Amino acid sequence: MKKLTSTWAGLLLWVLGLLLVPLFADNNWIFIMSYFAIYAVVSLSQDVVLGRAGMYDMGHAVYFGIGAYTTAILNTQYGVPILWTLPIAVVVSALFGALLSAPIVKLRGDYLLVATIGFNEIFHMALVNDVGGITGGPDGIYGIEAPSLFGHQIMSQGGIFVLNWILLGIVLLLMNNLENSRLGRVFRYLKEDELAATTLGVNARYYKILAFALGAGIAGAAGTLFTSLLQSVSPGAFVFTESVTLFAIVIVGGQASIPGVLLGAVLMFVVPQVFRDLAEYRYFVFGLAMIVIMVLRPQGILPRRRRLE
Amino acid sequence: MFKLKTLVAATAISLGMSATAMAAGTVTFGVQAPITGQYANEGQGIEKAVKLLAKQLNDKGGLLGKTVKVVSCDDEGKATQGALCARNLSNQNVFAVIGTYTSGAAGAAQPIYARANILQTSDGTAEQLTQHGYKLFFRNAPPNSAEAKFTGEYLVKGKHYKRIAVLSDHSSFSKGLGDAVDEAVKKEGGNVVFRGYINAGSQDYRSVLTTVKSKNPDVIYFSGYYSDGGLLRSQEKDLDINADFVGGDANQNVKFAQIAGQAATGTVIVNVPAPENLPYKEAKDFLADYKSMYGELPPSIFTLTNADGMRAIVKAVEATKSFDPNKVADYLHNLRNFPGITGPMGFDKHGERLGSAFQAFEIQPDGSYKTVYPTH
Amino acid sequence: MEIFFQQLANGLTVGSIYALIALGYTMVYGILKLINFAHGDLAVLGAFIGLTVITSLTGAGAAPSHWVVILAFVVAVLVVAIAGVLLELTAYRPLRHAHRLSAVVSALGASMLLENGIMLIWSPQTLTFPEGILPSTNYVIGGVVLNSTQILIVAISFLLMLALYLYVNKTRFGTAIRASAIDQDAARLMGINVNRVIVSVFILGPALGAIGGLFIGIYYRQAVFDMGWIYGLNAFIAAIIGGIGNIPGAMLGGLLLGLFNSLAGGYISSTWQEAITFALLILILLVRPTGILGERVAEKV
Amino acid sequence: MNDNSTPLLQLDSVGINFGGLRAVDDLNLSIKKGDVVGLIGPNGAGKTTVFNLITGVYKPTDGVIRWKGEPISGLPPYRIAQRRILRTFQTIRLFSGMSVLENVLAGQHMETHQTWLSGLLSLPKQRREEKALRKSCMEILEQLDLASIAHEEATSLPYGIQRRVEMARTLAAKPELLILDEPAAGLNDSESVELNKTILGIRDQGVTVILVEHDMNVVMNVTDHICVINFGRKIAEGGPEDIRNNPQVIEAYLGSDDDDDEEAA
Repeated sequence: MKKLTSTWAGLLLWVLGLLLVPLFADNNWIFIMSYFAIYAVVSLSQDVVLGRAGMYDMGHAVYFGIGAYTTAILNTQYGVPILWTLPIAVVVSALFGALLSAPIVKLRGDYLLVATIGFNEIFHMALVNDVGGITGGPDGIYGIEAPSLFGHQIMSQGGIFVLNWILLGIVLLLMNNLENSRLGRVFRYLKEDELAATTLGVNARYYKILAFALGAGIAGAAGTLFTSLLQSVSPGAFVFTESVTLFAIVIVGGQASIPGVLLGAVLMFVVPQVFRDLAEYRYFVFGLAMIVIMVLRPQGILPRRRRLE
Repeated sequence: MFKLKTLVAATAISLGMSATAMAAGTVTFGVQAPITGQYANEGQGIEKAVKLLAKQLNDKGGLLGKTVKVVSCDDEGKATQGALCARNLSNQNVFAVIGTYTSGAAGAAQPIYARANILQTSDGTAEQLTQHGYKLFFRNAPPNSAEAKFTGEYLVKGKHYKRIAVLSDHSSFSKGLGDAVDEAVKKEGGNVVFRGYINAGSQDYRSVLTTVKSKNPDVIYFSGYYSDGGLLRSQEKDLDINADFVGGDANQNVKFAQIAGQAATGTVIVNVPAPENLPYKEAKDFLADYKSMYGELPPSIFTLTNADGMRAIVKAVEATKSFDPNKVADYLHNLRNFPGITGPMGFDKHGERLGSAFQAFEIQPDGSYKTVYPTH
Repeated sequence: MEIFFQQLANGLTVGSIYALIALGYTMVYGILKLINFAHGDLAVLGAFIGLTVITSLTGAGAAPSHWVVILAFVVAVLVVAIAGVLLELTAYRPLRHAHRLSAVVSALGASMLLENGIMLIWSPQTLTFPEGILPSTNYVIGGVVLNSTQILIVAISFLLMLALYLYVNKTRFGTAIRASAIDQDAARLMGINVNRVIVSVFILGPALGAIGGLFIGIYYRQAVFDMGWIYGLNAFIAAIIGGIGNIPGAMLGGLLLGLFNSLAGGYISSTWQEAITFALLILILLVRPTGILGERVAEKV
Repeated sequence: MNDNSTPLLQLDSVGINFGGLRAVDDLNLSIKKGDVVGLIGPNGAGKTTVFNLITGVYKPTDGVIRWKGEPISGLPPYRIAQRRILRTFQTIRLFSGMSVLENVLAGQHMETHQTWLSGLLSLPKQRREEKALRKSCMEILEQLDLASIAHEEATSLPYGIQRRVEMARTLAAKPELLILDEPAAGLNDSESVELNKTILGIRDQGVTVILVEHDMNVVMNVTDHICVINFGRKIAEGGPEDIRNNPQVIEAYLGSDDDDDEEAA
């Protein structure tokens, strides 16, 4: 019964946000909430790999970036409408997630973490060096269209907000389903005790790669929306420090805890947008907050509530 | 639960915010500039210049009777941050945006300002900025192509260099300028013995310079930014490379000489004249005001070209007696010989600045510039 | 061939700086199994402190005297060592028995805090070091240009590393450090005060890091608040190449990385240099995760 | 196909080196279907290593392990589990933070057919399967008298119960060969007696069992066949009575004072 109420409460909040924000908030707030939805999705996708499957992925911005660049390149070079690029971005990111993780999932703990940092750096270099002449170098790609639906361009910030919020809703639903499926359970088995899981017939390598692919695919979808929100992409949005932020969101918020991860995203991405004037202090304060929170609440601010079925 | 709280807070704050933004009797100018990061020096210069101009306007009773307000957004010189700034400033209902310094950040912001019907003036020199047909965009510095033509002539005809090495970073501005110079040199019949790239901000350029050295050039031309240019020059000397060093416009910043140290002396920079070398009355007045307000001189000419961008917009508002961006833009497209700080100026129908002459100037031991080309 | 030796000389200088910084990573990892992400920023803090001492005691434009330079190093080492110990006491010790990810995030937070603290205290801009802190004369030997600053940096780094090696291997306290790295619990049973050992590691590592950071500032003649993570990352890679937890390994790893970097930059691509370094890192992790000299301590799973 | 002449599991001169140490050497072992086999020996003799070799946690350096005549040595653990060779651990390895039921669900991994996509989309068929899985898990828990604590956190239960939960999890995977690593360790006398019954009950369902155990009470009462190893080598083999009287075995137990703890992995 309890499970049902919390799901409904989440749904209710989501609907409220969807309806009320465009009605009552000004453009700046609509923009911030759109921006939040995107980073909430990326954070949830980071959580799939880190919080649920227990793999120390500190290069998650790569997959976010691959999605964003896929959309930008398809739209500017081949004129593919933004929303059509969404499934392609998901598939391309997921493929990269699988390909890049395949050789490294056997690495444990810190070694995996360092390897993923390496991927992030190589990815960033590739973008900056304008690899294949398609990424636009340090300035990235700009002049990207607004998304259109049924031939009607979604120009207004309210429209983009609704679009982003719908993706967030879908991802929240997927996360909820994940909890109640074999896939989600296997991730937890692998996280808690890989050896015990494999002796029960779990193909650890397959599921670890799947976790990366799933996380990457979801991040790729967020990448598409990021591109359409800002109508530009550049390497600076997908650097290693972004991955660090995503990593911190999951650990500070609470691993495998949807409210925790969303709260983390609010702290790291919404708060700085609100207090732009204090921008220079923000990372200093974040750094301090990360230490203090970890010392006081090593499990995160809103740790996963044990729902034992 | 927290989501609800955020929502309530969001609604509450946003109601408060929109009230202030809509305050009557003010006109808001936005500054989009790299206030932190690698090019912070330039960004802070632009912000200071705009605040100075706003103060001067307000002291005289405002613009068409409205108080001039300035809001700034730091784009860190990065494209994505530029787009974020564009969203942020548009949402604060700015009338015009001054800046930004890097072409990438300017380009990423362009479509967003265009959609929001906001005037934009930037010193970004990448060619494509004026090629998208954005009616409200005005470039306040000359484009790469003009600079490259002058540079090619200077290197081949003026200095008779026989072996030229061209270095760039990968930004659209630097790569574009480097490619254009490469082409201009060849057009003049010169010989490019090396064309290479650096990673902006990576500090150690000895590897690439060692490779350059093996090509035995008599000049190294660098089309990137001052922060890398100064280091390149200093490391060139550490490696005993005897080639001259010529830098593109983005090397003209007081920091260049500080970074290069003693090696700065003799370096040549190609740009429109440096602030202290401007002969115009407007320039002398503005520099004096800037110095009395901030206790220092502007970091580079781009502080002044952006100030000119803003002055031209102000002039157009006063002339048309209107805050209609389209009317202002129409006026600006026909503007000729407006007495700018950086010389008489105007804009063509693409928003390209008219009227600026390039010079090559050499850094002197005291850090000042001496014009060495054209010689007359 | 001249070009090759020139690249070697360039690489050796950077490599010895990497090695100095790598020692801090490897010592902390050896005992705590924690990547001290803040270590690169501690090194940068050293550079800023040193610069402040030099500029405040020397008139603008003038070359600082020997005494000022020595004082700059001493003050930088002291301040950074104190910062290192504070970091251990406040950010790491309370998490000694928590899940290791909590400590990782605390370390990342510490890195952010330090980096932005430096920005707030000094400047978000790149600061320039004056010339002539170390003598700078070019010597040309068989076509290879060696700068006296380079020579000094390499020589001092080697001496410091040798001193550390002897300290860890030949003294009683050094033995305690090695014992704690192998098995903390056993070391405790043998009467070793492991907490004291850990504090000492947070003095030694940051102290060497501060010298490395100051070398970076002197060599490139500039320092910027956010350069800690890239130098830190490179130093960390050096530690992994040598075998994390292994002190001579970190020294070797630093030198090899510097040489590799320089040759990759010169012969493969100057703009892909860093990417090639990271590709090498991933390759090493896959093929020989224990590094060249092997890990002294088994990874706790 | 699988008549009584082919052993179910056969170890053919199996050996493994760790660095310079020869942990298991030239071990031959043949297990018939339906037997309960005891593997005993002093601490550090290499018993758990043998289990790790059979279940694929370690790959043998030499020799071959055959399952129904087919070589399985060198396969990854999950492929061996798929042949219904399942094990428990000396140090109980339950998934922490999960309920008893969720732990037993893990045992049904191979019995589950839903794809990852159907799970993410929560398709009706997947939801039906989830329901059915829970039902069959509850049945297993009832058999082992654990139904009342199905929703408790597994790792916070008393030690003896954790052993039973781990056993339930393993049984949920439908073993043909069940490998028990010191199932009686940490149990009190009445729990031990209960364990004997459980093991014999499992055998009666046609499951073959190998166990490592120090509790001779358990070993002598449930096993049909015993293999004694020391220093990685087999020193004796036979029925419980033969072993009890074998001087070499007595020597091995008395002569070794080595309390080198074996790790499960």
